Amino acid sequence: MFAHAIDRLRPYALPLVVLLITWGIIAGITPSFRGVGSIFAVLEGFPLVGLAALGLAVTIIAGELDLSVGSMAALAAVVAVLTSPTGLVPCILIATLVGVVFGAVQGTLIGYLRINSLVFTIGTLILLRGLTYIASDNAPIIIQNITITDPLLDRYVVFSISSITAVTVFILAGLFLTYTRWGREIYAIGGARNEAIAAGVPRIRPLTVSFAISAGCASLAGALAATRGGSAAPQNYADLLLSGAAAALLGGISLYGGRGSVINVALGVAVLTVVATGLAARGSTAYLVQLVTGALLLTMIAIEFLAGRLTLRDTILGAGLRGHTRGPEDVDSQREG
Amino acid sequence: MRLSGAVRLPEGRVWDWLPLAIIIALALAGIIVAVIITPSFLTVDNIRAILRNASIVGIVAVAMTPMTLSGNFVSLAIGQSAMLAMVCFVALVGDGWPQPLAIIVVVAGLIVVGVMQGAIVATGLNPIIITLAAGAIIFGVVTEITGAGIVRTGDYLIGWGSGTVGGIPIQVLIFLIFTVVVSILMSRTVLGRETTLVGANRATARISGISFTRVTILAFVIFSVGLAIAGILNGAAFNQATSRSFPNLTIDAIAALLVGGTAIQGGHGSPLRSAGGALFIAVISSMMVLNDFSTGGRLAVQGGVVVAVVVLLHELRRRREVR
Amino acid sequence: MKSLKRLAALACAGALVAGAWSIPSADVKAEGTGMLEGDGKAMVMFVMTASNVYGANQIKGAKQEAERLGWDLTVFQHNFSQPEQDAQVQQYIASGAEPEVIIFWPWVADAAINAVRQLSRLAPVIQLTQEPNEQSWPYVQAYSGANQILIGETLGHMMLQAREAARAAGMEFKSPEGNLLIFQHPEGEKTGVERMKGFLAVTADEPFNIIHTEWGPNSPETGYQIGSQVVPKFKGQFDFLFVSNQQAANGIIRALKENGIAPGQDVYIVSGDCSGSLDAVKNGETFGTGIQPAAVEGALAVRSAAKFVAHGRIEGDVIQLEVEAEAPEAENTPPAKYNYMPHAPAIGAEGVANTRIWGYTADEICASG
Amino acid sequence: MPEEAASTGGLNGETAPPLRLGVRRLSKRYGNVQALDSIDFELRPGEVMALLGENGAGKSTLVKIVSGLVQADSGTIEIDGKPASLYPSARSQAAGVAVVHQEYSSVPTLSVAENLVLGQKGIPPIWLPRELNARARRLLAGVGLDYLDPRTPVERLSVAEMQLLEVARLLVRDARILIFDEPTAALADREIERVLAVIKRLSAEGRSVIYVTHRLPEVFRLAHRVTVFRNGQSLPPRSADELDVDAVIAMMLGRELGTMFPARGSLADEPLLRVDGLLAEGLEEPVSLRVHPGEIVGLTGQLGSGASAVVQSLAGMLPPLAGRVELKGVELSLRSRVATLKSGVAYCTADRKKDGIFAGRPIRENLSSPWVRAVSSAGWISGRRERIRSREIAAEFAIDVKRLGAAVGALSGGNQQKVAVGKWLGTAPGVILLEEPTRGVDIGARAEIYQRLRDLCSAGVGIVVASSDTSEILGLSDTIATFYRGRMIRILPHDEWTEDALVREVMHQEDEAPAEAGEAAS
Repeated sequence: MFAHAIDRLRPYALPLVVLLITWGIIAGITPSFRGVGSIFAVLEGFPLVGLAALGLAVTIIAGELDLSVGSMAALAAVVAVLTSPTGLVPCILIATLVGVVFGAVQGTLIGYLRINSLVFTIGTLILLRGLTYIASDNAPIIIQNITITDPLLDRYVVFSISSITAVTVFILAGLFLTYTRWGREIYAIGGARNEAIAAGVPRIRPLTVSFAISAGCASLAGALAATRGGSAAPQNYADLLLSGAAAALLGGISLYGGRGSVINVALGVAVLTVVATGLAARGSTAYLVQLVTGALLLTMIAIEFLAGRLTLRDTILGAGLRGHTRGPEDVDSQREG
Repeated sequence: MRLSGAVRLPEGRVWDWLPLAIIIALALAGIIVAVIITPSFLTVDNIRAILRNASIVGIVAVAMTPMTLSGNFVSLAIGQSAMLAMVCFVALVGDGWPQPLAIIVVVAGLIVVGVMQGAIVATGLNPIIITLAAGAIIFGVVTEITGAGIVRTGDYLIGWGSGTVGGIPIQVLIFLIFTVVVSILMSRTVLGRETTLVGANRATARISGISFTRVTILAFVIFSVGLAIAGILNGAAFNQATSRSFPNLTIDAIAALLVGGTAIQGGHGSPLRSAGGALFIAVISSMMVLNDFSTGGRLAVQGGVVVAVVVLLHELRRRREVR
Repeated sequence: MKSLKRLAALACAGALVAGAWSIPSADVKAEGTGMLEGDGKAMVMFVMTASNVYGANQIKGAKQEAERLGWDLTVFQHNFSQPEQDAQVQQYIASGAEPEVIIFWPWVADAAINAVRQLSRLAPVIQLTQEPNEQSWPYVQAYSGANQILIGETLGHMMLQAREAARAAGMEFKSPEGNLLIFQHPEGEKTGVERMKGFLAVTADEPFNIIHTEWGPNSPETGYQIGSQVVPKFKGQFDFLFVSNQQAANGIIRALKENGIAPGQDVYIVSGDCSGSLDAVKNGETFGTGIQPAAVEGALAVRSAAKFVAHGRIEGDVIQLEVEAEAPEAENTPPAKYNYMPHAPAIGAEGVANTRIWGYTADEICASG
Repeated sequence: MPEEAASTGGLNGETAPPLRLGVRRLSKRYGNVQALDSIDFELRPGEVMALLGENGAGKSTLVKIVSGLVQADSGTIEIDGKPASLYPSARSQAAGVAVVHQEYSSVPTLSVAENLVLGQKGIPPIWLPRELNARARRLLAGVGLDYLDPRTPVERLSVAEMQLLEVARLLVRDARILIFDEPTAALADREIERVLAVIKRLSAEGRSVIYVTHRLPEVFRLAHRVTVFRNGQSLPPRSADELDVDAVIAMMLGRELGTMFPARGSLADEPLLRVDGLLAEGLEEPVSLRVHPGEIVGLTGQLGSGASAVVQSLAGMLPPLAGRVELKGVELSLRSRVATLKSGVAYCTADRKKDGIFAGRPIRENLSSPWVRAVSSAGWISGRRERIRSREIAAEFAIDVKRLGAAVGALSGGNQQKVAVGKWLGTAPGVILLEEPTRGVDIGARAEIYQRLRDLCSAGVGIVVASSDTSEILGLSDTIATFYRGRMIRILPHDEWTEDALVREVMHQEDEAPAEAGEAAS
């Protein structure tokens, strides 16, 4: 029983340690990054980068990668602003729904065609960006009745409406992935695709679901940011893919699929936000933040790698590391009559 | 269903070339459409412009092909690495170094940076994360060192970057030569063969005595050389550089590679195809500029074309491989 | 798990204490302090990243000026992204900081209204670089920065001079008034629209024949990428080029040369602002460029903010600063509604060499970070 | 057991129960290949029917049709006397058909309990772990895995445990027709016992089993009746008791099997390969061996017995901890695969798909992969020399020389294995190491591979084969060594072994040194 509990906590150990250390360091050197304010600031990372990372992580767990999240967020932002006359909640819902539908179609196509998602979504990344420009008529657009966005600007101790929404989505996604049939299917198909299909897991549904989640999360992120800012610009969110992916990876989501949980994503987002906002609060340059993020990623990989070398199996990092033994590349070669 | 274990296969070579043939056919179809709706399309100037535009992306896509072939996916530090080369080259020349020396130093320097990444990747770590992190670090360091300013050649202007040799623009010529060299390297040499085999099945390659480490490092070396060339060419043409140079190169090069039909998992593809992919995208792009497409229209069409082509190529390969 | 929770609680408590200790004491702002010196009080600035030449210069100028006046300036940089800036504003407000005054450059002015609204609840907002629009004026005290219409006008004047010079050099125009090809800012960007307004106003009496407007280039690479496709299309049809900035012009010049068109002989180029290498201006390939001193803009913004804090109000509509070689002393007067930075044309190598604004040379203004 | 007895074996004495599965005149065509040509097949309730045949004989096509993966072109299928449509697989499952695949269909990252409900019908959309685990425990008990914690990730299970988990999963569906597709291919003898015991239990419960295999001994231990497929056609089912190994093989091949194992040649005196005191991970005691030119040394033992460890270590895949190995009188460095390859050690792995072939690449490139350097100068491949040499090899191994440009993945298992073995010929190897050389290979190709190995011997090559198939080892080897739990038990010339002795030694059922073995296990 106890061993099992330790087993379950194992994948979170490294990102948690990294989070505590970075938070400690950043709070130590940045007077304005302490106390309730800093907790609020970190939570504010969840509505944008966090949701994008969550969506990406779901596709990574399914053994795929959705490169189109940035463009999807931009399109959803434009849709939210265009539909803002319907009211705050409806316009966010509409934008999210657009994303979910697009993601579902994209996932279904990827599953049906059995095409590598990296290959497919690099095309939709460009395509969606183009549609965003067309939808916004190539220029930034603003919400006409700006007062409808007022509720989004309120703060409740360490929460805002946006971060409450994001955290709720995180919890729902966590419950969905852990305790539902469709959720476990995503893990199954990401952990061992051919085996899962042989066991009776449908080939397409988990992909449809995970890409719908991915695009839905990205859309919600875009719609929340757009309504809070009161506007949308077609060129926005180009960097969202990288920061989202960095957050998911920092949190310990294995790129080989089938492993990791929402808690990993949350930890990763927290690390990234602490670095980004903590350094920014010191007035550090934007590129320094990039540099530190890159270095953190490498350090994290190095620790996992070295720890894996020393004791292959039962280290605190073992669970995350074993995923590296399986590559996604033999999926195609195993498919035969 | 295509499941039979005994379907007769045509000789493999034909099928190997078919995807390329289809891309060329599509490109030709595109050109014909373009000619019909765009009178100024088939002018020498425009063709030269297309080739020029395809060159830098093409060189990079070709340079990355061995990496993808060897099963190391793609680099996410393309733009940053090329930027590093461009900034270094311009800075060295501006500092009064003789150009040949500067070129050698830049190529060598980029190889060092590439091999460092390659060595990490060769231990079995995921290339996507490694290059993602490397790109962020390169960008941060270069921006810090240049103070975000523009690096210039100043008094030591370089002219040859936009020059021509026998009417052919120099970057087009280099693109051509580089494509041919890397293609031959991949198809006719032991190293090239090993690269493809490692990508096709890493474990079998190991049993067959092919070193993954050597292949990976070689792939990163070729990649670095190509990026150094791209950076130097642009440096020699612009006489200036910043840490924000090559903003769209990463996505453009990956798109060219994929449109060319190289399999992202490795073991399938060729540098020639990547070059074809870059040309194809340049043709589409030129056609849209000449027809006054809006920014959104251009992107939407380009994205749609990428999706369509990769799906088509994928279906072709699947028909060939799945039985 | 339990011990972990306890640890977290302890950490939070510690951080809270530290945070409370670090919050500066609030003071009166109703009447104004009467002096420009900040005495270490907090001023905050939201701008774009310093990994861009213009941004780097602007931040440098602002920091130097803040130091001179004794303000504690914190700068938040976004990576060319309005959502990122929005998030920074949220997080800054959340951190409980109480700045004396805020300098805000909304990345997309139309898209930053909520950010301005929120900032204005915290402290007076001085908007930078992008002029406030109707919706945001209620939340902004004053504008300080570039005068885009003036830049457009300067451009227009230079373009007229270019036409004279071309005539004098015996160039034959493709139309009596000269054919003009325009490379604008990215489609929909307000800066470009306003500059065009100024340009058209100045050239209204002797207009150019505008044959095409192309959108988007803002770096040598994109300038070349777009230029190399557009130039062949209009080859032999244009005499003059209007390019949004010198960065893009450097790329377009390459495209021109590769198509056998000699800039400075076959075609005259004028660029809107100078961020970028000035080599092409010095060697005559670009006829002239507008010198838009970002460092001065940054310094001026700090001054305008300090002035507002000192007086608590604005006075008058427009202060347009003239070009001065050395930085003038900051006057202890209220700021105007619009505080425009100086802007100077630079024509040819001589123009570049003679340019000196607030102690900065043209190269320092345009090309170094 | 006479046929009548078999028919009523698991039942209550009724004389003519309806067939559990009745297939009449079923045909299926792929392109221009007739995979099934009007075959008949029947399966009674509670019966284990062995389905035999060479690869390509139509076994897997029938399995696919019954499991609903493909649709038959013509013919009828009845289940319990009623016409049934089994396509697509959902319908097949609903009709009570379940397949235990050769490749496991469990997901290593998920827990045992989750794997048990994965893909099952009637599982609620929300999974409550407590309920799931309780249900899993019940199911695991049914297949003798009651000691497993259902929360254990499947990746920590042994191969046999995974196999049994697979069976447990099918039981959830209440499958009445169970199809086992070479379930024991990857198992060692002791683990096979567990699986066979479970299958027997299932048939005793009244479930019907179709048992597809290449291993004949199992057929006689398990099956009530035997159906043999040959070239897409079916032979009438025969009671297992009427048959013996030779008769079955004759039915499969349509000829007598006299030439399955080629005749042995004579041996030279000087050993080619000397292994002295070799110790590596997986070996408890140092191993010493001699391999003479022209000799085939067979190493046999269960999984983890150390036989594979010896071969892998000799191949340079497993760094040795101690010992000295000499090849042709020169010390052989076992530090890396590259080093052993250079010294002339060829190595054919057990898992063809995983590390034996480059499935997506052409046959020619596969064949030349280990010796491509030999047909190149200064790093440049001579296409002509590569073609000539690969054609020679292809001709020798009866691989269609006109198809050398086709991808290896498109070949049948037997032909793939020929490529995997044949490629080493080009390296002019001194020693060839093989692990499980004929796993998943049909009997025709198997005989061909044995013959080629003998041919190589007569050319003076030494061969070391590690196999858990004792009949293969006995028929093929000149010298046989048995392994048990990391130790080499005994090494003797082949004529001093009997199959019985070999099996007993590999199973280690003799009385000698049980305490020692117990220690090693703990």
